[in-house]
Amino acid sequence: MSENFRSIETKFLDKTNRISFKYNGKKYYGYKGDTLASALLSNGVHLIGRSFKYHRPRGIMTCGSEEPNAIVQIGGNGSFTEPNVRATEQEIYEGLEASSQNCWPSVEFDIGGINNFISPVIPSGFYYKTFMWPKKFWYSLYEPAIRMSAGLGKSPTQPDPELYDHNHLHCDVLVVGGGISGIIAASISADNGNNTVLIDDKNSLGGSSIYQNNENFKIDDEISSIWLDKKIKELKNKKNLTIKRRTSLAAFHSYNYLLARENLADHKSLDKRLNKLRQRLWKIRAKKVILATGAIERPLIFNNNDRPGVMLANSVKKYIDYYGVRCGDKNIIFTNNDSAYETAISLNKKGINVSIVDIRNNSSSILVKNAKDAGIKIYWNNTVVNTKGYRKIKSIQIMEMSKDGTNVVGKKTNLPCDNLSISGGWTPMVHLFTQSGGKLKFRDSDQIFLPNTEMSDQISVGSCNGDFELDDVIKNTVSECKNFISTSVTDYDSLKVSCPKQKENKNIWLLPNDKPLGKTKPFLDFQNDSTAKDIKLAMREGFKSIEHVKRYTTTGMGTDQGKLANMHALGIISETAGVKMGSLGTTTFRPPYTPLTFGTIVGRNVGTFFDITRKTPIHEWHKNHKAEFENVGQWKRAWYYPKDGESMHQAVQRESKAARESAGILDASTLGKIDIKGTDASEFLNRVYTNAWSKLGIGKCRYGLMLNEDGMVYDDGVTTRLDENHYVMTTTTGGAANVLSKLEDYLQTEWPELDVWLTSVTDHYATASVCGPNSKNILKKLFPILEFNDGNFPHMSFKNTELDGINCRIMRISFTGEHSYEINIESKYGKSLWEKCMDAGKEFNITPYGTETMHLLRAEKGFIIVGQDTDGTMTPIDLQMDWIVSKKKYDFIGKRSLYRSDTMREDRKQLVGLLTDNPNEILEEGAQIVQDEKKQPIEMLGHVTSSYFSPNLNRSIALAVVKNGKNLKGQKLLVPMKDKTINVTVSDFIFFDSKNERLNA
Amino acid sequence: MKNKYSIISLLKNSLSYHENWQQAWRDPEPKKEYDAVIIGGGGHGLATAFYLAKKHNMKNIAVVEKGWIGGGNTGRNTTIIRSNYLWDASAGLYDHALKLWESLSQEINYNVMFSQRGVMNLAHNLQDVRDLKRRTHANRLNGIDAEWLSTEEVKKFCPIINTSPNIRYPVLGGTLQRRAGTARHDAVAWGYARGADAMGVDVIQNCEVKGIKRKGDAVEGIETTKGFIKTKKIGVVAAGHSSVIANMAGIRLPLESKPLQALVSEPVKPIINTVVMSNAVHAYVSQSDKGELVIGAGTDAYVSYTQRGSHDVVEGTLKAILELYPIFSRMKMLRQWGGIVDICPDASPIISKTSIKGLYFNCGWGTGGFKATPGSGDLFAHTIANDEPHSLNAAFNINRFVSGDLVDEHGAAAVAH
Amino acid sequence: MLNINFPKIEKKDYPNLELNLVEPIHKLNLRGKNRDFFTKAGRILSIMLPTEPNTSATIKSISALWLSPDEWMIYGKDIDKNLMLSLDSEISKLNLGSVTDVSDQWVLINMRGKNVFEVLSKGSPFDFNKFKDTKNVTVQTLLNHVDVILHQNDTNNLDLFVRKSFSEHLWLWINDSSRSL
Amino acid sequence: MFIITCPFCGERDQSEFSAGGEAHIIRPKQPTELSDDEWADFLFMRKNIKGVQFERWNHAHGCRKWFNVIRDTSNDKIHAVYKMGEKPPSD
Repeated sequence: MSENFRSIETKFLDKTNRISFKYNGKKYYGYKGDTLASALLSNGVHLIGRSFKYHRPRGIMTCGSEEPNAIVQIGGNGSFTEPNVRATEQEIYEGLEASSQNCWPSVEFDIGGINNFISPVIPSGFYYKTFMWPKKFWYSLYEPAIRMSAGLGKSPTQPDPELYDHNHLHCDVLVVGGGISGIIAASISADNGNNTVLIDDKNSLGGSSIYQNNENFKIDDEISSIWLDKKIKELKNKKNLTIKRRTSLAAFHSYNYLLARENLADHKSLDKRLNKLRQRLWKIRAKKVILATGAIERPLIFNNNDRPGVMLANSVKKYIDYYGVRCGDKNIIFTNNDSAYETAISLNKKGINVSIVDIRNNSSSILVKNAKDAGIKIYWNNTVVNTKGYRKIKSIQIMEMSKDGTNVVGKKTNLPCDNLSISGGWTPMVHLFTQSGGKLKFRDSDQIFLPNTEMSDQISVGSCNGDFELDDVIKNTVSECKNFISTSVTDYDSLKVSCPKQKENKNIWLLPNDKPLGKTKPFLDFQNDSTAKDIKLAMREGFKSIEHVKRYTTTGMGTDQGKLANMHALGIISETAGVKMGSLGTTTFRPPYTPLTFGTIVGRNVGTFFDITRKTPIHEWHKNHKAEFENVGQWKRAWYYPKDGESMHQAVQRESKAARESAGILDASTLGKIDIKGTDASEFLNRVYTNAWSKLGIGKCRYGLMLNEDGMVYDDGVTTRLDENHYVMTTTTGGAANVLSKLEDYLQTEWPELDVWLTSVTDHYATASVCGPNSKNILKKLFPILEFNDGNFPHMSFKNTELDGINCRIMRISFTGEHSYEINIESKYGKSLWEKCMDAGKEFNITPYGTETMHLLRAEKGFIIVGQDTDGTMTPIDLQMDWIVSKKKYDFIGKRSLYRSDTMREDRKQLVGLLTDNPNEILEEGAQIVQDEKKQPIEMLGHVTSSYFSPNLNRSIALAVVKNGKNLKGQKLLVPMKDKTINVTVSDFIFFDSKNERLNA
Repeated sequence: MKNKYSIISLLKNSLSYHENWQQAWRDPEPKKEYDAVIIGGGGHGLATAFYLAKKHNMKNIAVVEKGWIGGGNTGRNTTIIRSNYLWDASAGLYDHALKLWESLSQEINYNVMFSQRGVMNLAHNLQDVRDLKRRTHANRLNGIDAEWLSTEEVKKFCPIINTSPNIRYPVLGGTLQRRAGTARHDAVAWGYARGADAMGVDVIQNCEVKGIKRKGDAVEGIETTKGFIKTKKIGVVAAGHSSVIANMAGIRLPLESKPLQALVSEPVKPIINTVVMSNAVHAYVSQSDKGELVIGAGTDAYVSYTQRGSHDVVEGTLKAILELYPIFSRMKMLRQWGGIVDICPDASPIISKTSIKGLYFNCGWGTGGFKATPGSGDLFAHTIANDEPHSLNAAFNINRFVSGDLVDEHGAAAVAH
Repeated sequence: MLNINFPKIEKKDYPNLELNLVEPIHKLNLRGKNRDFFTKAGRILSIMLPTEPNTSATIKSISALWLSPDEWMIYGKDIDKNLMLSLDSEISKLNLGSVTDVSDQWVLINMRGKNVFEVLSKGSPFDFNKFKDTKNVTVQTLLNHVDVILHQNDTNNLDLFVRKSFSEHLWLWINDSSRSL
Repeated sequence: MFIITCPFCGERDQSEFSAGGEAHIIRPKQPTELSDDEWADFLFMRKNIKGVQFERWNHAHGCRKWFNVIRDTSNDKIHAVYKMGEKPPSD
């Protein structure tokens, strides 16, 4: 296809770089620098998609991020596919594939178009009023039908082939927007020694001023665009200034924290993008922010204002002046203000047919005079009452307006056209300002919201601050910036600016029509198909708040987030309700400013980097020995070590037997370890644990239970007294960080008088736990100088020693019930220590075991695991651990809570053992326990917390918490499963070696 | 009821260009006195008023709302409805609500689009498995539908989940409640308001409560921006602002109000036909009738009434979404927002009398109040009308924080709502 | 003899960035607040413990990093067992404060080159603008959600401390980020 | 994401800190003397102020010190920070 609508050459496109792309399967050409929209327009393609609800044909309306209609699926069907891309922002690249959305079988012939014909029956909110009868049809018919119509584009179905990056950026001044006011602001800021960053979402700077070629706009006697072009060139050499193009601000949070998306690859062809960075999210902290985000043109609201070919006037100007593309051969401009005359003059100069319909009576500005002089036909005091043309506008009907502007009079005039450029004035882009917490004020003269009070150090300059005339923009931007960054002189102080003063516009939110509103379709939200009559319907039904109207009619909830629709919705609401617009407020502008890719928000934190992986110093050994790993918090722990095809069950049975029969070894390095020093260390432990510590001998170990202030078990572990004022505490793996921070909290805030120092040494030590009847023999081999008799080295004691000259701490403590030692060594020797243990234990068949076997072994002994056998609702008394709760101590964390009416109840859930009547039946952890299955409602007494098949007892065992359990020993209870009921008997929770004989074996 | 909504009424009204629809609710000025006043025009407050009028014949009542009805957490949540709670008290409460949801559209003649597409909770570590199985067993015995799914069954039920064993926290299984699902959040507030209004309840918007007037240990009325309103019974359903009202009445509550965020993607054609929640890999997602992915983020840890949370929370949530659904990487976030949720130490609500006669609180719903809306309203209405709790909300009294008899829903089987 | 094993961290070169493992090296955690503690520590180490936040003091090859008003990290090639013993006996044992050997608690990675801060900025919210032009400064912050201590020895030359169990993960991240410099 | 000025380390990003709830709730020195009501007050009851609130923050990923912050919960503006044990600035 040739580009029949490319009228002129411009410097903004690279004419030497012709690019082919596909749209709906058809090949087209454009140039480097074209957006998909400009390239399609140059080929005469206007019809882009179908609207959400009525499936009406829609075309390109704008040239920027406010585009409601021209959204397409990009990147074909493969992994690069992306839904809902605005054709007005997507730059074309060689091989780009784009297709229309929300239409079937094609955008030209769309079955969904039938909705347009039933539209009288489906006004806003119709679905709340129907589909209720008969009830069962909701599930079988109505809901699936509603679901089917959901959505615009299609979700990708393959993983993303591109990468994303994050970067933090700290600067003195961030300037958002590279139009003329942003350029001036950035330049002043950088010139005054501020580390300044200027970002702009386009691929080139200059905003709409850079293609301004009307000789009425001059700065220092040059056409404004030529002057601006020079300034942009100067910027590039400025110190302190960083310019980021293709970077759009997504969110402006409080404390001047801003998020900006830098586009690195979306304009490049796909073959250059695989596994490369696509976008970067800049997390910006700016001391000061200058918003120069500009304004967008308002549409006009009249009957059938949504046809392909109806465009915003300033966009039509950009297409001709920037891209060299004319949007029609027979253009009509429909306006309520002077700015659209620039478009008319620009088209006229290129010999393109254009006429104007103006709802005003007259205007005496230079622009209007120029238009008249150029012979452009102007229909004053007229409004468009209808448009015709299904897939592309063909003609419009205009009528004269009554004096007060509320009605139309006289006869209709038919005007043929292939483009209708509409202009309803300008709306400052205050979205980012309000995102940051800023409050707006309303300016009646031109019916706009403006920044009023801000929450952080920032200013808004240029048209986003309500300055629309070039001289005002420059003058006010300069003076605001001087004030903002405290400087008195700038390069821009004595600029000579001339521009045509534009006259006030005539704002009518909903233009009058000869037909009753009910018979017309004046669209406000083009994407979601909400019309002025929907707004009025909502208000009639009592939805008066703007948020109600928005939600009821879905106005402003499309992918453009109502950038075009919201002001008119507000205007019509205030008119209908008869209240002042300024008093209504606005709906909340929520981040992001334009939709932001999930991948960009996540950055490189995917896959491996989804979460931290913590490894022990012995991890490599486990891996090399085919261990399966269990995630425990962020740790990877060896779970079990299957040997040649063993199942988990088989491996665990083998490991457990070995540990009890001869020797086992466990990597216990993940346990939290806190070094505690200070003259008040014992007193500190007295306060944080339930039991007493002062009398613990040096070199002795003791198990401690830590509660929350609410009396519930929080953590447990063995603490060793290394010296008079020196302890080392161990915590659970998962609890380590929280315990340390909790203890620091108490020390710093509640007990600052205590002389206690805490230092984490979790990572400093590797810990190998050797257990089993032969553990002593193995340690004897490793530490020949150490006396291992019970007199010198009894259970619950500690020795400081050396292995090959390296210091080791050995605790004789046991979590398995076996004679057992925990050897701690500097972690760089951890793997080597482990290997030495394996060597020394070879003759005893030392067997490495993982967490599963550890859990089994401790369950045989009735030792709890905090978090598995407790759930934040268990007191130590509930665990039948009364022995560890000191009655003598005046206070400890959580003590008071144990004496509340509920925590003192005798029939709370208590830890018990459960034995199945069938010894081979293993209860499911989590299974519920009842006494009477028949009684309704069924009373659940508790649940199974831990359950295993014990190879050492040759039967299944389980721990459970059961209501009044401590009084139920010997009682038969039931465990009802989905398909059967299991008979169990309450037992003691110590199943194995209840006299602890093995500890000293 | 005033003009009944149906396809017939839609057709009839289309003939007059929909210009003859009645107001869904009036816009009344407050009367001098009511038999009861509900503070807070969210779903829970409006439902309370609806059931007070419908079941307890209390029609001279008002709902006062600071802003616009349904503008708080009702209109800001991710609309998940389920009843698969662990403890008996919670299961009773939430399943009562779920049963009401099942015929709510018909009851209030307003289509709340309750969609029972199922809610799946995923397990990612062994303790998750234990906790979720424990909950499944408890649910089954409590008569609540719940199934345990293996990893393969999870994949079958929702094929787009990444169930590879090689991800950081592989899916080890999950639970499914098929009766659970989602509803259209705004419709719930609007439907109850319309229903209550039809029975004579005054729904008064833009009416901020400025004070609670007490005489001794009983309430006398409320000071509002629209003047003093006399009443002997005040039901406070003010969600994030509960403590503000409590402070006016001179009582303290065990609440903290924190920002909770949520977000939606751009709309796409149907891609996920259920609700999937994951606690360990903190993410939950469903797809709305418009096609947006509706994604719940977490709460921040600090008190804030700003309705905005920190970006880290959103980033963390999307990170989890991409871990479980790598295909969503190129999807785009359209809109994010925050609400203020009032959280109790045990993650269970308070539906209770207070030490002040005639003052009732319904609060502490934290991140999960939407699902309970009909049940909460019904039981709170019962409590207000009878000055005694219903057996289903007896456990959710304020005194539990003194006795220690908490309903600890995060201690046990912590599940994001 | 026992073998030494460190996390899998090897020397790596990227454009204007060189990464090196600096191990083994002794590291000590000092905590205390009274005057005797400062005097003793200063005398034994021949360094006045810095009291200004986020600064460090280096004499010969021993550096003392401020971690908090009552906590310091001491590290360097010249630290030996004897020095550690005398600190322990004259501070810990006399209850003036605490001295804890944390040599293996932390892994030390040296980063040098112009792109050091480019990489750090990808994962740290800290404002390095002033930091990067200052010598003998230190900061504890987050890098890709991992706690780190950074100590700038010289321009574009800094030591990064990370807890050992996190070190391989962070190392992978640093390399992943460095590849896209 | 706030910027919080740690009284020791200076201005840092919020992500380095963890929030610790309402400040100046002193743990009773003699809990056993308290009634259940009084103890519940300490354990659970919070002012949860909308407006200027005194609260605790911990520079968890920095110097690990706890300190107090005066913050307006209605707009998240931080008015002052001060160390544990210090009196709040009078203004």
